[in-house]
Amino acid sequence: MSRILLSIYFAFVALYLLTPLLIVIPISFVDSRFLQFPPESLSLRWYRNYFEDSDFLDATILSFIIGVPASLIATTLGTLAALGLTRTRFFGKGIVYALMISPIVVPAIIVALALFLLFAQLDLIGSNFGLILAHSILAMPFSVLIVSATLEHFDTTLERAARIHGAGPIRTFWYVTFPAIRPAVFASAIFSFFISFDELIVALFVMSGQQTLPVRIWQDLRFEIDPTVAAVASILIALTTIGIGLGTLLQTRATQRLKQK
Amino acid sequence: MCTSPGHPDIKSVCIVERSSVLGERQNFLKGNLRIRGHALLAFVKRLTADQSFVLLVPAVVLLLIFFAYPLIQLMKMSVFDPNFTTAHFEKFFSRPVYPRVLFNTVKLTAIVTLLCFIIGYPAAYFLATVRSRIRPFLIFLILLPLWVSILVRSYSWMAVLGREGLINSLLIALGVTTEPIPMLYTTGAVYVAMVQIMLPIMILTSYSVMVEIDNGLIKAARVLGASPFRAFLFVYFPLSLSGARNGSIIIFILSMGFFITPALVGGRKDLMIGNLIVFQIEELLNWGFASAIGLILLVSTVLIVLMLRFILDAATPGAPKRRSKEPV
Amino acid sequence: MKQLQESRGAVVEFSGVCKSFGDVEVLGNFTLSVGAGEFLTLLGPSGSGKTTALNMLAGFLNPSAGEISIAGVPVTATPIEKRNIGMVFQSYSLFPHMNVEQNVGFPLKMRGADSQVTQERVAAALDLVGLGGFLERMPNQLSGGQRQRVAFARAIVFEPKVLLMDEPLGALDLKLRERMQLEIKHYQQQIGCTVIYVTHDQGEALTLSDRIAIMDQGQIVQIGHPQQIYDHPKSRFAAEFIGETNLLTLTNPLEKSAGGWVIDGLDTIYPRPPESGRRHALLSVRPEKIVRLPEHAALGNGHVSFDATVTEVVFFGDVHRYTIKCNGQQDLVFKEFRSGNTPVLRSGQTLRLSFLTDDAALLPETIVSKDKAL
Amino acid sequence: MKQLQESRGAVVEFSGVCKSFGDVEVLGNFTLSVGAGEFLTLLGPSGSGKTTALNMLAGFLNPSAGEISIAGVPVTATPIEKRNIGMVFQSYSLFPHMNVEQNVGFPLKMRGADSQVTQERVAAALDLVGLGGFLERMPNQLSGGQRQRVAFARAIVFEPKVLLMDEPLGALDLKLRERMQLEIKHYQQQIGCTVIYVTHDQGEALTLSDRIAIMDQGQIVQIGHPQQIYDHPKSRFAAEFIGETNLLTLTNPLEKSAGGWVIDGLDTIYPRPPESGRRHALLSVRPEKIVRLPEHAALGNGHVSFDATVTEVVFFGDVHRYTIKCNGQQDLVFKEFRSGNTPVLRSGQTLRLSFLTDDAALLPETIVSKDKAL
Amino acid sequence: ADPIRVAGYGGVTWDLITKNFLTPLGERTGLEVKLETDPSVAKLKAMVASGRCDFDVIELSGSEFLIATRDGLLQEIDYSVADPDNVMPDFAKQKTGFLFVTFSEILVYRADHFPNGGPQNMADLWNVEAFPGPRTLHDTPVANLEFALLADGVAKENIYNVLGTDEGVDRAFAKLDEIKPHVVKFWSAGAEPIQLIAEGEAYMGVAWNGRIKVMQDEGVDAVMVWQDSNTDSSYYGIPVGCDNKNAAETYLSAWANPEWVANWANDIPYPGFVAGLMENLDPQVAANMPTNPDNAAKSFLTDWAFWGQNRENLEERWIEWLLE
Ligand SMILES: Nc1ncnc2c1ncn2[C@@H]1O[C@H](COP(=O)(O)OP(=O)(O)OP(=O)(O)O)[C@@H](O)[C@H]1O
Ligand SMILES: Nc1ncnc2c1ncn2[C@@H]1O[C@H](COP(=O)(O)OP(=O)(O)OP(=O)(O)O)[C@@H](O)[C@H]1O
Ligand SMILES: [Mg+2]
Ligand SMILES: [Mg+2]
Repeated sequence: MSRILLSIYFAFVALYLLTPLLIVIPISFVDSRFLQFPPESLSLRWYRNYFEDSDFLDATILSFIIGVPASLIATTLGTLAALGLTRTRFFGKGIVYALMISPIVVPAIIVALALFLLFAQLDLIGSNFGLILAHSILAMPFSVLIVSATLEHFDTTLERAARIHGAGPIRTFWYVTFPAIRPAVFASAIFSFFISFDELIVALFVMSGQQTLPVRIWQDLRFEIDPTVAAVASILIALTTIGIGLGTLLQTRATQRLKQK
Repeated sequence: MCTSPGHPDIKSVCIVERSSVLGERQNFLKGNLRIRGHALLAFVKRLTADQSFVLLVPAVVLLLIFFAYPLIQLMKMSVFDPNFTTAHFEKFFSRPVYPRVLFNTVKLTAIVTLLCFIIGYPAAYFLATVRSRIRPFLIFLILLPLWVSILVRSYSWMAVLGREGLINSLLIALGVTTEPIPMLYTTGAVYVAMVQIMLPIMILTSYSVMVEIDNGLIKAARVLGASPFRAFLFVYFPLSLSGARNGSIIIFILSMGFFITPALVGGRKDLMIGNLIVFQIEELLNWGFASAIGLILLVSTVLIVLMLRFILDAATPGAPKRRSKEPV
Repeated sequence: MKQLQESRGAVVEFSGVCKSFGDVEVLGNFTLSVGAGEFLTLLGPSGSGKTTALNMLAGFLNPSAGEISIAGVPVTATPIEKRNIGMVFQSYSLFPHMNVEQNVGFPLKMRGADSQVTQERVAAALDLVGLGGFLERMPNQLSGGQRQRVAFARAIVFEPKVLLMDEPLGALDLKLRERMQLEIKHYQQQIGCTVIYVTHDQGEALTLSDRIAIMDQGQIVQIGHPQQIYDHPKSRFAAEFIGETNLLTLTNPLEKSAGGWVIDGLDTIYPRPPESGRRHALLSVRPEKIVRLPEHAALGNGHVSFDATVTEVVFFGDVHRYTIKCNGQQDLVFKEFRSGNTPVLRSGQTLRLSFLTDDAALLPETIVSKDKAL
Repeated sequence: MKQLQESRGAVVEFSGVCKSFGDVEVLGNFTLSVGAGEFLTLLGPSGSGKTTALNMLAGFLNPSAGEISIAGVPVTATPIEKRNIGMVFQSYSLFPHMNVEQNVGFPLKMRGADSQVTQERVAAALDLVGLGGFLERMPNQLSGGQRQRVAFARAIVFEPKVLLMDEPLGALDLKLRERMQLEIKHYQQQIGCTVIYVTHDQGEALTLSDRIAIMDQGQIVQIGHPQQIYDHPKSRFAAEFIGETNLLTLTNPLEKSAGGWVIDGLDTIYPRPPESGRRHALLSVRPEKIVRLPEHAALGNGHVSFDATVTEVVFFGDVHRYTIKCNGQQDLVFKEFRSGNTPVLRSGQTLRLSFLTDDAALLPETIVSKDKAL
Repeated sequence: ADPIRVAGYGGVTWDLITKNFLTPLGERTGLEVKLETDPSVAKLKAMVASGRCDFDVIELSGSEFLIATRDGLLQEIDYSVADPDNVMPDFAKQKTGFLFVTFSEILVYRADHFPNGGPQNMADLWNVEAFPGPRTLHDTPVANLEFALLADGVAKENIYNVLGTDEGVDRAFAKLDEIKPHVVKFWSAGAEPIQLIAEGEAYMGVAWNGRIKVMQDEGVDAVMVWQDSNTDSSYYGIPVGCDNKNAAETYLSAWANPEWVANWANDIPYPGFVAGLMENLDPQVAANMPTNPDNAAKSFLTDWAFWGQNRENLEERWIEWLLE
């Protein structure tokens, strides 16, 4: 009974979360130069515009070029740090912890300015590497917080068991700890990616010459915003849906085949 | 190594090696020093045996070089402009606007965090307890909105909440109201938009802790007389709280620095401290004052987060306060 | 209390309960009724379904078929917490975020006891298990045995009518175990509650229980008073599972004149008239029933005696366990207390042994299979 | 293999190891050396630090002081995984996300064994523990005993030189336990590895071990061959902890003519010359050493005999355990095998009992304290 | 030579700049230009502070230009290169900045909501009785205070004199109080008011003139009212520390070509003051230009000297006013 209520509740929450999509996808098909909802007439012109406007395409690609490595770096270092923080006790741990989460405490505009001044000295302005670093730093606190929450519950004798049976610290992590914290690591990787994918202010500062997707959209917002942005979002949503669907399909196929064996 | 004059214990190790050549005469000395050498060796070994802190090194180095150092450089401006001055801080507190905006920001942020907790926690619970086959699909649904840029999402709320938007059209069609109800450009709209942005964080952080909770404990609670609800309240909830707590902290911190969404969907009063900082940096080039506001924001965020942690820890009675952590 | 003891109606009843996990049937037609104030022990090999049976009684699992009732009322629809059952889990299941005091106080809190009462009862329960000073410890700061004791205290603190214990003393040393056994028994008699106990320690089962149910592959193969089960096992499984035993194959000589069954490999007769129509039978003789025959002793009637050679001597604390060969064939085992009064035998020594006809039990099985593997 | 057996140098050595958790000292000056191929058992009450000692040897905990070496090499700096130790954990600690096969194969995988070899060895190890068909099961689909066996298989699959076992058979029923004991012993002799074993089952300790170390409050109070410890306990603690015992208070009559110590409450003499300067002593007499005196039997010299009244009879499977009172004062216990040859005594019956002087052990303690609580 | 880098607001303007200026300029001089995004003064200042040059020309709004000049971030421009034909009026040739486009914040209303005629000036915008409906204003005191005074009957020549006194500021805010409840949104990004008007969130308000035309083309019944509009300009500056000055000035010279600017203004109504522009334009297009003399007569220019003095104070007061 209460399960049913809970599922209904979840459906509402999901609907709420998905509302922007339900708006954005129709908008992407409007034939108007405004974000018109509900659309009065339909067209594919904004999709055409997206694929013809090399700016938008390049911006999308650049966002991935930045976001994926940034997410990997942030998740890797963040997870390691979470392990270090939950496993050791040392003087000054509080300070290290504060340092770990401070990148999201300091307003992005201040980080952006500070990083610009530093990157200027290091000649990293406008380099992808610089922005990847910057976004890794902004995303790392997520990994630290999310992963350490799960680690607090983790039964460490499992790690002991792995160690004594011949796994070094790294393999212990990989074979035993990691599977247990995988949901958290996964969550933090996803969030890290989207932190970068949606980050505007630092990107505005430290990039020059190239634009990430949020920067491109921000430009539009200054003067005119047209439904291309909706088309971009719709394409990304479609791509992930297809990608994930395909992945699940392949996975179930693979497990079925394994079972048949 | 034996030429190193620095550390007395290192020297003693060297002497031990040499003295064995020097022979019997120094035997008594040798014994003494060997003990000290051993102590050093043991110390070094213990340090390296406890490898866990090594894990912190990459993150700490990265943060020190690319975050703490430049930030401190910038923050210096709030008190040295170019000579030592407290003018910026005085200004912040002498004009009522700034503390007021700060207070507004905290209030808005607190409500957003609370809403995320209230809405997100049951959803995460559902996710953690649902049949594991459909779980990936549900998680996927929750993550899907992240592909839509926050800027664009703000616009989509216009289409929902606006005077001629989805909800008002519906209400008018149903005859609930004749005049559109103002929803867009109110603080309520800010909550709707911000919670939508932050909610996935709450759900996933809570979920990732919830799935790890040992079901046997719930069984134990039940058989000991707890109704499903109380088993949840006294066992599941406290055990799951670390996830929700971290989710709340993340959301709180993020929201404190947020300003674009409130500016786009909020009313005139929904001004965030982030707006002021941007204005000082971008429009007035008054970086000293901007740094001062930033520092104040930083300090207040940290204080509130510490308070939040403290309260949440206190809310979980008997939470392990002192754990003995041993190297693994 | 008294009343409960007297009205020995069934408090817990399983009738025809089955349980399957997927394709695997773990319990099949499990039927058992436990009286008020009774102490019943489930004894059975690992994986025989003991925990599963308890879990169904507690309400964690639903039977695939059959019915379970407590105090005459079917409980399928009763929520777990309303069953008012105390339970000690095999894996302790202490709440990791509560200290010892909070763990033990939990059932009282759930029943709305006021804090004064709670405190006293928690203290009493912890004293009972010898952990009076551990109130503030967290579970992860306790040793295995300490955790188990806390789990026990938590299960009894609210004086449940039915107490389920899944190897509650598994992690304790013998001394503590014995003391806890005493406490459990004492507690049970005082409160008059019904206990269903799972253990793999036969000594424990034999001393504590009013009845023992021997389980094998999800079914009860024998149930009865401890002594009855020990002395009159109904099957080879029961005979072998409780205590140690020697299994001898008997053959029907088919002639009346023989005076009984022929014991294969022992060159002697078991003086009981063989059942007609059975060619073979199995005889269970406990090692302690076999005694050395005093030299030139006059043997009464009800005896079986035979010659044997010692092949192995094992030290077991209070006893010596001798493995012997008879006629160079079958291996048998007999035990003697170690004492200056009975000189130790050496490997290779030969001697004459005997057991009482009444001390052996005839089993329904026909042939002792050669491999003794479980 | 042979070599290892022969060169009985210390393979594992604790010297002066201390361990504290916060203020609580759990191990204090723990010193122990275990030879190659030796089977050493740590026996001690719950919380006496057995697991802690193993954990330090394995490297999970660092000693607060002292040194531990394996094969002569101090291991403080050796990473856990390089110590090449097999370990069975008290709480099993199977990897929850791996099936049985992956769990058992884990140590081999870590050592880079190829998959063919791994498969064979895993299968062999699982056959050894009787779980050949369980390859695909996940740990949460196993019963407690099955988990423990998987844990054992995992610990031995890579044939470690040193094997640590923390109550590896705690969750098994007696039959399986005995079979596993055999397997463990067999395995150990075959591989010649050094085993440090923790158990609370004395029978297990006595049969399996080459030596037993009795621990109390973080220290070894006696170490030696099982029989030696059983027959010659060095302290009251050791005497009481292993097996059951009767403690009698002896008083020095201070006159030569008495012919020995006076046994308090027994109205008789323990015929050993009292040490001068000691007013009192404690005598440990195991229950099985006390025997009924055949009527009118001629008693040799080395005997102590006394009259007693039976007050309680407990059924223990193979034995009857009698509690007796002597002179209406001290409670003593003696045991007899249940057999038709020895008629059961009844409560209230009086009889004459005796034990051999050599079967009793004189302890250094002076007075038996009245409360026997642990 | 390396292309010179121009930091501009981007968006649609990029394509138009490329089409109307860069292509002919490249043909004529061989100059290569790379357009960069986000011309923020903050970035300019940080860049100058760290002695770098990430762009050779930067586009700045009036206020930014003022502040960049104040902080010495811009080089002096050699107009012999930037305006060889001397076609720019003097006020467009600041020492450190080249005024290249002009735009207006202008009253706009949805005609479909006002069948009997919409608001015709700021006083009408303030007149909520005669012209009911939600309004939208820019979220800044700049120009809004001026609008308020105009609505309150101050002549446009007098605005800054009145604003120069405390009473004048009080008067402006008091006037703003009147329509505060009717302002549905104080917008901050330029695309917002367009979306607001198009979606019917606001019936009238002020917006930048350039986007209103597009809205009209899309069929939205919006009307521009030049009366009481505010005209402002963007400037090009050359950052200190950039040694590509000559090429940068060559780039600027493109904006001193009346023909090219006319093509540009045909595409987007942000003209400059280059002499001869209006003559090159279709009269109908010229009618919608801020610099069209008819329109210019109805509008007022932002006094950046005044705002340079008072901005910080008035911004604080503006926020206080918003929060009230
Ligand atoms: N969730 C499950 N899925 C599949 N099989 C299961 C599951 N739970 C238990 N089993 C199987 O059911 C059988 C009985 O398990 P149960 O835990 O009741 O045994 P047990 O008698 O308590 O054994 P032990 O003494 O070892 O604890 C075992 O063979 C076990 O492998
Ligand atoms: N992390 C810890 N913090 C504080 N005390 C601890 C901790 N771990 C163990 N102890 C204490 O140390 C003592 C020894 O524990 P240990 O686990 O070694 O006992 P054990 O001999 O293995 O007992 P058992 O037979 O019950 O498993 C116990 O009193 C226990 O409470
Ligand atoms: Mg079980
Ligand atoms: Mg232990």
